Amino acid sequence: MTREMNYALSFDDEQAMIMKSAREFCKGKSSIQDVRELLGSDTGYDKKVWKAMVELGWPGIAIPESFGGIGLGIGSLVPLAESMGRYMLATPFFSATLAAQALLRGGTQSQKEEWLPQIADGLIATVALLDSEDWGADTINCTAVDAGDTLKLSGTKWLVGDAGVAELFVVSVKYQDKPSLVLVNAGQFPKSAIQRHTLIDETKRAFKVDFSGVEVEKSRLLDPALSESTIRDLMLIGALLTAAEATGTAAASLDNTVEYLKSRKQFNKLIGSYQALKHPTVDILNEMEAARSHLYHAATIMGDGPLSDDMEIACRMAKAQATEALLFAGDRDVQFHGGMGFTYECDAQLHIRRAQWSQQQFGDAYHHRKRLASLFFD
Amino acid sequence: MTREMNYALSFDDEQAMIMKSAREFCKGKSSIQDVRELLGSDTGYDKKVWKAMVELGWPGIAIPESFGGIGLGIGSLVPLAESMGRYMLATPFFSATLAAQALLRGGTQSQKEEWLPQIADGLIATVALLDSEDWGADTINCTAVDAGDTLKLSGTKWLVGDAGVAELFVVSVKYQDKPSLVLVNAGQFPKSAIQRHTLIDETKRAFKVDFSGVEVEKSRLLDPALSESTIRDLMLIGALLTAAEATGTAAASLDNTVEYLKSRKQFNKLIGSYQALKHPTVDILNEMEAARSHLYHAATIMGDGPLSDDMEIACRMAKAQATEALLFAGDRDVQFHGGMGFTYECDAQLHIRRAQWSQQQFGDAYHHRKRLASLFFD
Amino acid sequence: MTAEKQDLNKFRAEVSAWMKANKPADPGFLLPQTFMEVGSEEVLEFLRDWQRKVYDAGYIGLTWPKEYGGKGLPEEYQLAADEAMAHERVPIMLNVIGLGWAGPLVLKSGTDEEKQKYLKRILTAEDIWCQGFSEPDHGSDLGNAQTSAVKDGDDYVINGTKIWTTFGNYSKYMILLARTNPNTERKYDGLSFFLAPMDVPGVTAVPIQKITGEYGFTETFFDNARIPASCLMGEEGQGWRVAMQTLQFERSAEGGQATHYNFTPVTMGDLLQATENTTRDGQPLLKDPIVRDNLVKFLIEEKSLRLSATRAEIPALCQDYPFSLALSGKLRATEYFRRMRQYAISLQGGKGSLYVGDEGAIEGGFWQRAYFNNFSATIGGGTSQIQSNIIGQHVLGLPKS
Amino acid sequence: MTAEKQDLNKFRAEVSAWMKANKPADPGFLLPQTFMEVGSEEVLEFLRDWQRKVYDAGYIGLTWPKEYGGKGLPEEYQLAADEAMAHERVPIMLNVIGLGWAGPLVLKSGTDEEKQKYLKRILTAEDIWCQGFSEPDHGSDLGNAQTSAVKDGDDYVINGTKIWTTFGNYSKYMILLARTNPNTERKYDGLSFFLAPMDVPGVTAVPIQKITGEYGFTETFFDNARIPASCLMGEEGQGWRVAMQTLQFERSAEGGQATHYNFTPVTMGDLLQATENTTRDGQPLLKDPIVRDNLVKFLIEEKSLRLSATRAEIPALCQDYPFSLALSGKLRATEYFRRMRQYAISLQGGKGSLYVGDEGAIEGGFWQRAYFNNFSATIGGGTSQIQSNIIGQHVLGLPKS
Repeated sequence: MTREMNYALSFDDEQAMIMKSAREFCKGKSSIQDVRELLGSDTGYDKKVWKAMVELGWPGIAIPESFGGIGLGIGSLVPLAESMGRYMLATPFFSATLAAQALLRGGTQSQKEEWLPQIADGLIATVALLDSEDWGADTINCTAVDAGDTLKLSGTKWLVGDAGVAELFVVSVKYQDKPSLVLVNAGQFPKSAIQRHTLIDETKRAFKVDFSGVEVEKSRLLDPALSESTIRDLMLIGALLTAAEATGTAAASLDNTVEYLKSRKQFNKLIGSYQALKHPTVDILNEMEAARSHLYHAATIMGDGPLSDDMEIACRMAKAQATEALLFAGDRDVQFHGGMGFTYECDAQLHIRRAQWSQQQFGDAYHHRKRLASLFFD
Repeated sequence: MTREMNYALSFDDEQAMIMKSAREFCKGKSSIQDVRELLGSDTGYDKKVWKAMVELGWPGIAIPESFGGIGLGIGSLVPLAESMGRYMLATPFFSATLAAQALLRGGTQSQKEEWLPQIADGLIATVALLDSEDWGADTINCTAVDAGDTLKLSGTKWLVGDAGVAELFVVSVKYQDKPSLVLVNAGQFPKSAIQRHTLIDETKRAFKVDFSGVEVEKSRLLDPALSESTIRDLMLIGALLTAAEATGTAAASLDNTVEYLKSRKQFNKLIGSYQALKHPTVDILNEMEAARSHLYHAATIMGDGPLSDDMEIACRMAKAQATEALLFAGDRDVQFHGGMGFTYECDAQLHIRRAQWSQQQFGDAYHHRKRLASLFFD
Repeated sequence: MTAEKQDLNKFRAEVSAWMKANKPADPGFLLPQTFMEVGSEEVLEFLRDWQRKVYDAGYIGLTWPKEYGGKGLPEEYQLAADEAMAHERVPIMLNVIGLGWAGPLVLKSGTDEEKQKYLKRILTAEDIWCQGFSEPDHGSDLGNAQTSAVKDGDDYVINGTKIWTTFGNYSKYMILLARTNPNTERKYDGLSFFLAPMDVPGVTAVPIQKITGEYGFTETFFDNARIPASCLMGEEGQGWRVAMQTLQFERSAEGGQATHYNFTPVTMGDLLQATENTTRDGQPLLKDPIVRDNLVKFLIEEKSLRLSATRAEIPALCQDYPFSLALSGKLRATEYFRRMRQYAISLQGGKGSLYVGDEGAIEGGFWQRAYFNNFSATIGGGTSQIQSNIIGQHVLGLPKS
Repeated sequence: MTAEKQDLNKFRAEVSAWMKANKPADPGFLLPQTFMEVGSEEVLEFLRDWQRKVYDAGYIGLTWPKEYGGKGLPEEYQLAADEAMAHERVPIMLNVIGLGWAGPLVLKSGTDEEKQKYLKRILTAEDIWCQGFSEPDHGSDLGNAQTSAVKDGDDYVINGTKIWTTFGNYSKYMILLARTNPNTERKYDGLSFFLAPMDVPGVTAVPIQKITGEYGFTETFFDNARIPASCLMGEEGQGWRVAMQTLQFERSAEGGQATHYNFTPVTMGDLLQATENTTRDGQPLLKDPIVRDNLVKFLIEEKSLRLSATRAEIPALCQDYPFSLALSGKLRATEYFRRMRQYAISLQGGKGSLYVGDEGAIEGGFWQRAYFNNFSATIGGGTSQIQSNIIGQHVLGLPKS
């Protein structure tokens, strides 16, 4: 291994401000009661909260100023996502952000000009990347074929976030034998093409979307020269945002556990005094902190251009560490609550379910370690 | 996986008797003081103890009666090896036993008749199988070539047990492009061809042996038709015996830890009352017990013929489980003794060193799991 | 082979054949793996019918005396029938507390009248039984139960709350641990044990929603509920001893259970089958070296659990730590299942985030539900952490924590 | 780049160049990775010479005042020099207790006379220092130290036993925690702190053989040893506070150390290099998927340790649990090293069973020795188990165990 590891980690006042306001916003808008009220709802989010978020400019925080955003780059998304995870605040933020990144990194100039300002203004967009359960499959099953002046799509995408409310879809397809991205409007397919998944994480909304038969103009193709790298970068950015959100939820889970350990007595002792509970809880803290360090490193080095090896390493390590930390935290959160933990009423269920969700978004820990191994050893 | 797992585990009175007498013998002959006294010795064992063992017939316990042994089969070796591990009793028993199994499984009738009774009577024999650090390499670097009426050997073997005192060596070589086994007498090479290894486990004796230039008669070749399977079976039996010994040492290590946890006070409490020490110690117990269950299952099903798939599975699982258990036990034995554990004087050092030794004999846990995966999934 | 063994094998084959022929068709819902997963009347009635059918065929309650609905056969026959059921993976026997706890207890310590009254209706699942030991504030500390039972004429008046009552809302009877004397020196000495009817005024069972989203337990409130004094089992103040005896039945340390078939075993074989069509990095999952290695680790562990159960019955092989295998069985098995099920989900890729009810979920979300439900096993009946304490103290002789 | 930063970079480059040019040749024995591994006079003298040489070149003690042998530079310079030494992997600075504990303490709280007397000779390694806190019966419970110091005229008379004294047999001075008052209400209030000479009658240092088979510590016996009363640091009864202050230096929570370069970092890079020529199943080790996965896990962990150390210095990124990173650093790093070194051995195949002294051992048995020696880190200075208690209590606010 001759590769020099990048250990950059820094933080400026602007970032500190974002972190602080993100935390306050999410805390204020997303109490656990709020979270629970939304579980059974159709869209999974509160429109007023989303509107408030749009007013703060968050959907455009990583969109350059020239396209109507704030231009603070991907690094600014990490504290936002972490706070959302911390308070389990659900909105179409992740979906819209990934769609914006797809356009920013892979779109043509006119596509950027058309869509990025709209997304910055609160247009709900999303990405449709997955063809099967296998995040590691490098083939794309959905296809686009020439049909006169238009492209005709076919195939079904899995786990398309917020498809029920999205107005714009960025869809990966195989076109002329190459991975490509194409823009589809919600109006271009019937509602019946969208089928809501029953997810283990009830705070999330994702859908199976059948794009078969959709016809779009060729101008809706993103820049063919950039599509392959854009898809790769989207997967990494998705992994990073999932990692940030998962780390926030790991902290929420930790707090939930600690609270119980400090107040519940058994055999006349506070249960937090038992090392069998205390020490694993410390381990959770430490794993969560390790995830945060990876995250802030990634936030430090990420930029708007194609991702470098160092950035790829940072995203993958953050994802591997964060989702493992949350899996551990959620599992112990349930166990350490004893009988209470086994109830739907206990918030541990929110955390353990989120853990299963986060684990599987944009590739699980092992998926990323396998790719890291290639970067380091091949 | 369509394979039906074999769960046979039984035990008869004869085995109970062997287990009981093995335990008593080893306990009586190998106090921890005895073990420590032998650490710095040349041969690593006490000739009187070996003689007593020979008188009990142990070197021949798995040799059929027709060849001068007791004929109780490999199953009887498991409780012996476990007790030896429990009391860290060192003798050339393992070396001689493996050599006997090599002859029994792969020798010609006349070789069996010549050597097995001698081994049963206490002749020290050993096997020389390893060409490099890699237990998984399936090539053999040592060679035998025809030189008129004789065979001329070349190459060096690693980790040849008790080579310093062995009178007979069963050596794996490549002959006519096939894996073969050949018998070499101690007198056939100069003492300088033997070089004692400095081992991490100071109770053990193993040597590098350079067989280059040794000439033996062709009659010293074991049955060519059986050599390949004999080598495979020897590796499995070696793994099983190592597993049995390691399990015994895991129990010794556990006892050593428990003893300390019951007597040492810190902050005015017996340290065994702290769950941070108590629960991992319980885990050690449980891992050790799991190893024992695998061992006795293997002892139940092993026979004198070529090893079946079930037997292979049993040997590999026992080795994987036992050496992992001991690695864990030895490591915690040191840690839980605190400062004491860091001294040479504390017996934890004997256990952690044995753990490193056992791990690497006849393939580590991962080596065996990899082969189990092939048996189950390919 | 002995004649007895031949008989047994024949019997086992007969049960297997019957089960194969009579196994119910897919009911359209995920079958409970344990009795704690019966969350709706629909599931309850399905399993009640099935238990009745198996009883009528003569395959549960085999060791119970004929006069109480059993067959008076040796334990081996019930074990053989249970094995056959497990092998055919038929739905579980529903009335677990009755079959495995209350029934054996009545059989061992009850009056003839009690035996007549209760036993057969347990076997037929006409009377469902539940258990009232745990209380909200003393989950792991049963001896500290505070639900009170005050003698008043021919009745006891019960006040208090029990929790984790499986079938609380479906049961005719509860085996109830309650405090008849709040002033004893040792808290244990104030407890008494009742075979309490549930259909009296003042008993309310409120279903608890589980982590899975489903139901399966109740919180059971006693508000001046009057039960006949004759419901007392043993003497006042002996409740702890009777309860411990009952727990012995649960731990299978003592015979007398009308069946042991109260959960569907989930094996590595099931896992391998479930993930057969899953791909990773575009390849079948079972080609992935790390998946293979992890699966082998689980196979080694699963095998050791089976082997250890066998070994626990051979005293000569348990000399060092005589109670080690018996006391560690629950801890080892439930923690193994937790890790194995968690790992099973991790193998599913994107499908792992789908849940019961999604058409794309692997085996209908079986593994997700199995993982969540397994916490009832690592928590209930003494958490894994408490199991470790018990083993540390009683097997290794380590001081109390 | 600021001018200051340019200066620093230039300085770092200068140190690196000097280290490259002056790094000693292979002495023919395994170099100590930590100061606890100096087991013979030969090794001691080798390292003493080396420290002297580095001091003469002007690369340790940079922050100490010029009048006491330092250079009066800002902390950043010492950190740059330390970084350069680590980068060039030169032998460690020997006199760790002097450079990192006693020196900073004297500098912060000592009289001018004490500074004159002690500081420069610490830098030159003329006077080796050791530490006497732990006692045989109170390994983790420093506050309970029983070694007594009784004032007698102008002396204190010391009786008792200290253990784990690194350099006990080579030291001129010991920083000593002893009990001047056995009757205080809080055990801590009876302790006092001394800069005790070791070359007085009644002091015996007996080398302790380590688990590695080598030496590196002593058990130090005080039998009516008389030390001048002027050795007292601070007031009688303030010993605990002074000792805690001193531990702060060890934990790097406070500056003032003459160098932090007191151990050779063992990195994943070293491991990968060491196993480069090892084969598994006839293939290079690094082609094995499971080895790769495990190594990546360690790389992720190693990177997180480095990143967390940086993050600990940025308060805005440590708001949730302000002391978390600072208090967990030792636990995380030492446990990581233990597991990583243990794993390194497991990768060696048959060679893993060879030890220091065997010509076939990988890197002369470096990893075996490194694993064993690492227990001094997971045990010394508060075991990992105690570290977890501290974090649980002080970071998470969990109740005491």
